[in-house]
Amino acid sequence: MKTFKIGGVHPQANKLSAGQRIQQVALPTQAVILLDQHLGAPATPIVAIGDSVKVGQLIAAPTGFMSANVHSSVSGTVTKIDTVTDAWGRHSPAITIDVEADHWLESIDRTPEINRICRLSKEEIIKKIQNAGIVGLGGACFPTHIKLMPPPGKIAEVLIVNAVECEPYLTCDHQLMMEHGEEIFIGISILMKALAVQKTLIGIENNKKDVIDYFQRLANRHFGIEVVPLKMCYPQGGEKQLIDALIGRQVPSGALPIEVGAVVQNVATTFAVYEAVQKNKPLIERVMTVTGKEVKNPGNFLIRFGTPLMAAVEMAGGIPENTGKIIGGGPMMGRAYMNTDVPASKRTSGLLFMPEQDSLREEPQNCIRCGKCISACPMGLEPYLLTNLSERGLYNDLEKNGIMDCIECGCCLFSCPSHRPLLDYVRQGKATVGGIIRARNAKK
Amino acid sequence: MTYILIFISAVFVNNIVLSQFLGICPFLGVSKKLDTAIGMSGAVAFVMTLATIITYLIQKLVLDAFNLQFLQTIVFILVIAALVQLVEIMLKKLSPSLYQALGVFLPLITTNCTILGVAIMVIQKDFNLLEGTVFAVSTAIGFGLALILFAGIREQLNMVKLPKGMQGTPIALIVAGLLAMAFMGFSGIV
Amino acid sequence: MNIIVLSLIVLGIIGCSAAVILFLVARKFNVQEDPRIDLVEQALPGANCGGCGFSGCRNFAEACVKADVLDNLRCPVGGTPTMSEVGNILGLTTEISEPMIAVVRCSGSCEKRPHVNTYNGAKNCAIANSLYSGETGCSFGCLGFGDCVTVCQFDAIHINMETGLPEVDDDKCTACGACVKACPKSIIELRKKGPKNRRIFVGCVNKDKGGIARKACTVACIGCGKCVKECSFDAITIENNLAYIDFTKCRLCRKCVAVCPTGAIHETNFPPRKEDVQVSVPEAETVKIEDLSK
Amino acid sequence: MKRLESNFLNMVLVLTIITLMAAGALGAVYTLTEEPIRLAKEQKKELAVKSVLPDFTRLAEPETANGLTVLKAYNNDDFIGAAVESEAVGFGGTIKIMVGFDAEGKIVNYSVLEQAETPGLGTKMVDWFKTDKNRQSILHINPSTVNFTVSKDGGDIDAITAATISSRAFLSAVQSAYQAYNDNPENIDVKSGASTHINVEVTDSTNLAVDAKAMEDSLSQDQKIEKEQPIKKQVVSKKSSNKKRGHKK
Amino acid sequence: MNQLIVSPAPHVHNSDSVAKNMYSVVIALVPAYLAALYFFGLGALLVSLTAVVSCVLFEYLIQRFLLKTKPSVWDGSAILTGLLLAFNLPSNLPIWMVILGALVAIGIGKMSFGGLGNNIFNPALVGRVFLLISFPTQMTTWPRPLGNWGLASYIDAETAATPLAMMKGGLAEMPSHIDLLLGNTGGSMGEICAAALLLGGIFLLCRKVITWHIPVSILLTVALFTAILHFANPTVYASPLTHLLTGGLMLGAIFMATDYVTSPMTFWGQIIYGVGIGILTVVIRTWGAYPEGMSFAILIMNAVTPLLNTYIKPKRFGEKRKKEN
Amino acid sequence: MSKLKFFVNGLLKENPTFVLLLGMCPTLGTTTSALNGMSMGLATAFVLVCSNVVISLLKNIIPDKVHIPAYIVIIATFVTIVQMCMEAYVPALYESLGLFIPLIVVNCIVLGRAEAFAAKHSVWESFLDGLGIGLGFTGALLLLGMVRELLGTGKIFSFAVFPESYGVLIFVLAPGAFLALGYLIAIVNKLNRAK
Amino acid sequence: MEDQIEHIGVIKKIDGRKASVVVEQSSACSECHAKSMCTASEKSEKIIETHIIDDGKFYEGERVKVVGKRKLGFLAVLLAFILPFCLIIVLLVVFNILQFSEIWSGFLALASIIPYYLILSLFKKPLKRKFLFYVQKLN
Ligand SMILES: Cc1cc2nc3c(=O)[nH]c(=O)nc-3n(C[C@H](O)[C@H](O)[C@H](O)COP(=O)(O)O)c2cc1C
Ligand SMILES: Cc1cc2nc3c(=O)[nH]c(=O)nc-3n(C[C@H](O)[C@H](O)[C@H](O)COP(=O)(O)O)c2cc1C
Ligand SMILES: Cc1cc2nc3c(=O)[nH]c(=O)nc-3n(C[C@H](O)[C@H](O)[C@H](O)COP(=O)(O)O)c2cc1C
Ligand SMILES: Cc1cc2nc3c(=O)[nH]c(=O)nc-3n(C[C@H](O)[C@H](O)[C@H](O)CO)c2cc1C
Ligand code: SF4
Ligand code: SF4
Ligand code: SF4
Ligand code: SF4
Ligand code: FES
Repeated sequence: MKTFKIGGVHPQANKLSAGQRIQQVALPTQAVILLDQHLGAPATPIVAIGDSVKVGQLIAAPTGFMSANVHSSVSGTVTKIDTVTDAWGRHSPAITIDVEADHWLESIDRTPEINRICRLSKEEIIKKIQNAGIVGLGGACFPTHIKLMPPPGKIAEVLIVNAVECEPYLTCDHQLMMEHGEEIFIGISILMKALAVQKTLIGIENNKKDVIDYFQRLANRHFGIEVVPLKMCYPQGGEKQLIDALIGRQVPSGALPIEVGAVVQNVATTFAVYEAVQKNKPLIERVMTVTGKEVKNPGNFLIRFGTPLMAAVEMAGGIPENTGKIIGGGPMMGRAYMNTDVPASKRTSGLLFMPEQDSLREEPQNCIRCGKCISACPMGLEPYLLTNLSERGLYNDLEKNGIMDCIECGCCLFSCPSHRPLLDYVRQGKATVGGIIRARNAKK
Repeated sequence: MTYILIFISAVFVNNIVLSQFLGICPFLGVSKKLDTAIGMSGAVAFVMTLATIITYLIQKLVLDAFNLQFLQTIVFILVIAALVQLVEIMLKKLSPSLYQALGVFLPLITTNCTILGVAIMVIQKDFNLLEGTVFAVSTAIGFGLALILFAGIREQLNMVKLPKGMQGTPIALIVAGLLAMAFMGFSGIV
Repeated sequence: MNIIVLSLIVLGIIGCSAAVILFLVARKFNVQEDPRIDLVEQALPGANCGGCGFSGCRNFAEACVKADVLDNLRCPVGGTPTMSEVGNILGLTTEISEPMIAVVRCSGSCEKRPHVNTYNGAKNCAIANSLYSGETGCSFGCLGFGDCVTVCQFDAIHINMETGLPEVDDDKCTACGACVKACPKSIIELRKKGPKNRRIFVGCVNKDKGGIARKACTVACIGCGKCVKECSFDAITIENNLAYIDFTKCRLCRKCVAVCPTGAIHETNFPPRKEDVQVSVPEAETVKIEDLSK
Repeated sequence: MKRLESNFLNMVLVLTIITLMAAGALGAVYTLTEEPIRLAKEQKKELAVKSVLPDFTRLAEPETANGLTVLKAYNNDDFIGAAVESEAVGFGGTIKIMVGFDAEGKIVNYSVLEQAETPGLGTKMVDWFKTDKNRQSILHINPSTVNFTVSKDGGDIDAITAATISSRAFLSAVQSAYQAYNDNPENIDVKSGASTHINVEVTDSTNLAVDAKAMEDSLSQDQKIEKEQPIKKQVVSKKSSNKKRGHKK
Repeated sequence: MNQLIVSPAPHVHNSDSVAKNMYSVVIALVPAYLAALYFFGLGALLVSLTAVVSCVLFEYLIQRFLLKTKPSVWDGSAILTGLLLAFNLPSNLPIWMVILGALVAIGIGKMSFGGLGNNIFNPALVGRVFLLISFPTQMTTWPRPLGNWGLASYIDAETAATPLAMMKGGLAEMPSHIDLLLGNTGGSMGEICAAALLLGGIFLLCRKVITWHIPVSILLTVALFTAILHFANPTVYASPLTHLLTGGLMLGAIFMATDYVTSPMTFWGQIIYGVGIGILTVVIRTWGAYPEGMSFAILIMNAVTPLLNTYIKPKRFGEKRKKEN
Repeated sequence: MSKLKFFVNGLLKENPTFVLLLGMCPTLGTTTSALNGMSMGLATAFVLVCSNVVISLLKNIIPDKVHIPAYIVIIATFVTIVQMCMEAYVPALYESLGLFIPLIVVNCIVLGRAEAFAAKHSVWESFLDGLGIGLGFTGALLLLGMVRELLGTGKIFSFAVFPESYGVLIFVLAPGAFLALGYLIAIVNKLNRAK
Repeated sequence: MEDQIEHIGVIKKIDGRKASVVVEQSSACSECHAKSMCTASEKSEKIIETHIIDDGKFYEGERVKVVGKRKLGFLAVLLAFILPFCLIIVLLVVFNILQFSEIWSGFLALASIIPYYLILSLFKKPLKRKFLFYVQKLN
């Protein structure tokens, strides 16, 4: 069975919510829609206080190339356009809407039928995706339409669908695939058309046997789509690792997947693409996992953006008594929240409640040069060295040692027997070096 | 065979720095960066060979001939000093761009005790010219070896937190001591 | 005797030729260093901190010797006395500039600004800051992991274990500015050292609205504007709910200190005030107040 | 207090004058110390010779045999023995010793002229082989009558504890000294007492007769040692070549 | 709910720890230790206890009073250093020498650099070589195995030469390979029983405490090198198997060359390191003054390790591809 | 009176070995015993004093650009004088110090002192300075020699302090030199900081 | 990023796209904290011809970084020292084999570096093209 070639670790999967059917979270009375739901700059509001909006209505337009549309996920009146405190205590621009009813834009097709035929041209598809404000739901929230427009001279050869979900605990993609397999395949076909590729590989880790079986059956019916079971190994879901595992090509340092002819999309993204293109539905809701060892009913929830996360948590049985840490996302890459009074957004793939006893890191000790971080690093870096250099502010050396290649997967910190805060420093160094490089490029 | 023995002896067994205690200053001084250490070793090898040959000739042609062995120290030091400078002049005149590059890359080669020491040792050990030259070359290689190993160790030590009192020279000397201890394993090979 | 003559001849020849070579070399290359460089270097503190913008004191010394005017050259460590000494050595005049010092503009000690969560990552302000706003409700305040302490070469700034805040040692701080650059929250500022180390400044950088700020920290500046009104020298401005005292305008009258409802304005090293004026300065910040205005 | 200007003439002149002054001073000191240095060197050698031989009245001019220096000593005209300088490569470098043999080829005493062995180990050789303990003393032994190697190698002499290498080297130096003492071509002619002559012959013949194999062994071992120690050989041969050059001049 | 804990990702750990690694090595040393007790009796017990206790004690004292840091003696590294030091000593070494060796190992070899993880040279070997150079007589006379079990095994043991020392004297009286494998020969207390050491090595490999690169490259190099010598002249040079089973080779290759702190961190670095140790060991064994070369070889390669770490980099993701283009 | 500071300076505050870390080669190479160390120190001190005095006498007639060769010649002269005298009168010592006597020429202390001090000060001051630095050097070598001899052989000046079997051989060998000096400097640093 | 060597110098003259930079070459000992005590810390000034590729404005007297490829440094050492060094050794061995007297072979070997450097001087131009240095602003 295939997998990627360098590094990797095996955290306990703990997929507690696997097989739990997706539950719809009830509409809130007030929705707080963040304008910063994508990689680039926050979107610019195009509604004013007092305006009434419908579900699916565009309420904020992109600010710059990497930004994306934001749509209202509820219907009601705009009451505030201001900043709110986000999960990390920062001020984040948001539009607050008092929910009045559930009026949808008429153009949206809300019927449950599956719409299989798409006659749109490549450009029209991309335009539709862009209008729907679709961003990658695999984590980075990178605007999807940009990925569909390879830079001149580069040709996409293969579409890779990232159905790996290698993060422990998270099951939202898994459940989505089980419940909306057909739609996902249509989404894939649409993307293939948009990219003009003949081949799609769906990479799935072999702990999701049911999906593999189901998808292999579906794939038989679709031309050019192939399901590839993968040996479990974190971070298989990382774009570069997945490409390596599936087609054996390694994306060179600093390059994009298109360099090796691949475009990677997360499964949830393909589902969003289906809904946008076939049903005219912008990205206003997503599936998220609420889980944790002490959580009463871990499960997968379909949640409208802007709904307080607590609503989903209540459905899962509330915050467990001895919670030490709340993580947005999985335990390997997710960010710990300091504030739970926040709305759902395109970024929220899950909420993980860690019991207190598992929450604290061990005291760091001196590096014992065991090299375990090196063998764990999927990018072939030397995390111990990057950490040392970052601690000492040796940014030139950091750059030379490939810090910009780090995908922040956390394998290094995960496997360090000395419990050194490796990734903390590497991330810091990467941010600084990134800034330096950008400044340098800007000068040129 | 003799030459090989001289070589092994000078590089490993009686390493100039680790067991003869010569050239400690550059050993402690230039060893902070690996690149410089490597370049420096090459330069020292050249100068040392040159100095050895010329002092050997002077010893045989002048000092021994006129029975003036007691002038050895003073004559050697003058000749070596002048020689190093002469090479610089030639380089500057004949290949300015090389000369420039060296200026950026290397510290000045100064006559430290290694070079004088080797010149004198060659005479003391009664080597002939070829043996003396091999000895000089090997000594330089031994010097380079110690220097480069040491530079590597120091770069690594820069990355850790040493106890306060040990920082700087003390730890450098202790590393040198342990290195010398490890090199004692070679004793008896020649 | 023969030996002496021989050695005279031999050494004479060798010495002479060495002299010629060395002379040539001397003429061609050796920079006879300007002896003043040594003198200047000796006058410098020798901290090699780089605060002057040169890599090391010696390079700075060279720059001074080569320069025609010393205006752009300044050793922050030695300050004016050093620079005037350097000026004396070189026969140049130096600008007299006032000594500066680093000032920590956060007073949210543990008790005044309760922790609402616990940080458990690498103990480093920059890292914590890039993750989130910090362990307290104030998203502007000091994180207390001491990046400023690490960069200070002069051992001049330390975290006070009780307050969790850095404190600058007046005598050791050289105003090199390293900590200012290091603080990710831009809390530290270089201000005039002031006569007898007397300074007045706002010990807060919180730009939240009054209520929010006050909730997070009892000594936060709430941007009420009382100090602005009180100041007779136009030294105080308010921007983003935060007061700032311009140290070039401040005359150290201390009136603002008395009127601040939260005690966010600090005064240092002033003598106790003679007449007790009743002001609502909370707990630890209480000082005897005396009106010094002219 | 103006310093002399740095022009060409000044510089060369001053430097030359200083060198000349230096040369003068050195020459003078040299002439003063030349004699003491020579005396010191001679004294050292003479002391060494005296310490390794019984009282003698006259020393013959040094001779070379097998490349080693042999100093014969006479009591009036009686040959009473010879001191041989010999060397071998030990643990830390060349070991130079002087061994005194009496007229019968027995070792009178030895002295270590030069060595670079490890202090506390190899350096013990200075008096180890003189100490009458176990089988470690080599005094009053004719090297050809016993198996003159360390007991570890099957010989009859106890090596210095933990310094077998030094001991081997030392013994081989003594052996080559004995060889030189024996091979000295003039030895037989000069020897006045027939008894010595006979004695030597007897020793030899006994050797041949009694323990021919041992002799062979020791010889072959000698050769082996020489093969193993090319440096030594080199040094020795160079010595002679130096000498030759010296003669030419 | 209590205060939330906030930290950057990742939030889980594979629960490996320094102490776990160290104690695994201690466990892996048990078979060899039992063998040592069996062959050398009380002497082995005495020497090993002294070494371990004094290493731990010195580490504690130095951290507590000289460095003024929090003592971390229970991470097991000092215990391991003590144990490995003892394994490298004759079981009848005077106690004060054992203590001195422990002081050197911990004081000079480890704490001078700031403690665990910072040192350049293997502390136990620093202690051992220090003793070897300082007290060559005592360090090169070993008690005869199975000579005595009681106190006599320590006080006045019969001495025996090690196979390596015999090798230097000629190959006539070498013990059989079986004896070498089981440990029925003279030698330092921990090095004699190759079988027990191998057992420990397999345990460590299975527990993933060490990787195969270093031990295998050492053993292969030694085997290869000695095989060449042996076939060139079998009367002078011992057979590869003899070399593999004698001296501290197994102990060194499995337990001492693999010390994380002082060995290279990358694949090729480790291979070069292993090959270097192999070659140096054979060179010192066959031509050097010391009968045993392993300790020196490891120390010398320890010095090379920083260079290997600087110049031998792991293969970066996407690297090969770059060259193709 | 104030001139005395030039003398004391070299003994402690600017001790060439422990504080300035100069002349490491002879420091390490000749301290196998207290006697050797002390002798080497004294020989260096002699050269230092003499060359300091002579250079300070001649400082004004030496043109700037040849000052280094001129100093070298002067220093080499004194070194050779020492060398010859030692060979004549204390041959045993001369042999044990070996190469390091001629190498006094390149000892940074001597040349450095000539350049940094003697070339700028009066004869008397230079004399005191040379003496101070020289004795400081001697003291350091003596100390190191004593430590090494004591640890290595159990003796001081060949006088047995504790039984020979307690000698730790390594201290008279090369590694011991580095280790002993390293720790001595660490201790001196510590004492200095404690002050 | 290429591996670079950097050296700090002062611009002496600017001539279009070229700048003469004065760099200081100090001896090994200049790193030493006691350099004022020691003459070994000699220094010499070297003038380096550099190219200006940065758009930044440079002015005479400015302190700049002189940057060159690290490989060039090693190449320079190779050409200036290692090769002649090998030449000497080889010649010495050859003359020895040819039974020249020691003195002669010594002299000839030593003398060989003069033609070597002369030959090197023939390559002035290509070398000049090879050994390119650039100036960069500090920081
Ligand atoms: C500046 C930039 C340009 C990109 N351009 C493309 C592109 O042209 N084609 C493409 O497939 N992906 C493109 N990407 C997307 C990345 O390959 C990648 O999918 C995205 O960063 C999210 O990856 P992650 O979820 O693994 O972090 C681009 C990313 C960035 C940052
Ligand atoms: C360490 C790491 C692990 C990742 N794991 C997954 C994953 O399990 N599933 C996934 O869909 N995306 C994962 N991603 C994100 C992918 O790299 C990539 O951004 C995504 O598949 C692109 O699709 P999208 O733009 O549709 O999100 C991971 C990224 C990283 C850096
Ligand atoms: C530091 C050190 C110095 C040594 N010096 C010598 C020496 O000077 N002479 C010598 O024969 N052996 C010396 N040896 C011992 C040899 O290495 C070797 O062990 C010994 O000669 C053979 O052992 P044995 O004499 O016990 O049979 C020394 C050992 C060490 C550790
Ligand atoms: C596999 C392994 C091997 C080790 N080998 C040694 C050793 O040979 N000597 C030693 O002193 N410590 C050893 N240690 C312990 C520890 O790493 C050592 O004390 C550090 O070098 C101290 O910084 C070992 C640890 C491990 C995990
Ligand atoms: S976080 Fe970065 S450095 Fe660490 S293992 Fe992942 S890619 Fe490597
Ligand atoms: S895993 Fe941890 S202890 Fe091991 S080398 Fe990496 S940082 Fe060091
Ligand atoms: S406190 Fe800040 S400004 Fe003051 S010396 Fe320290 S780093 Fe420099
Ligand atoms: S002042 Fe700034 S740098 Fe210093 S501890 Fe506070 S947040 Fe950190
Ligand atoms: S004294 Fe400086 S190198 Fe030897």
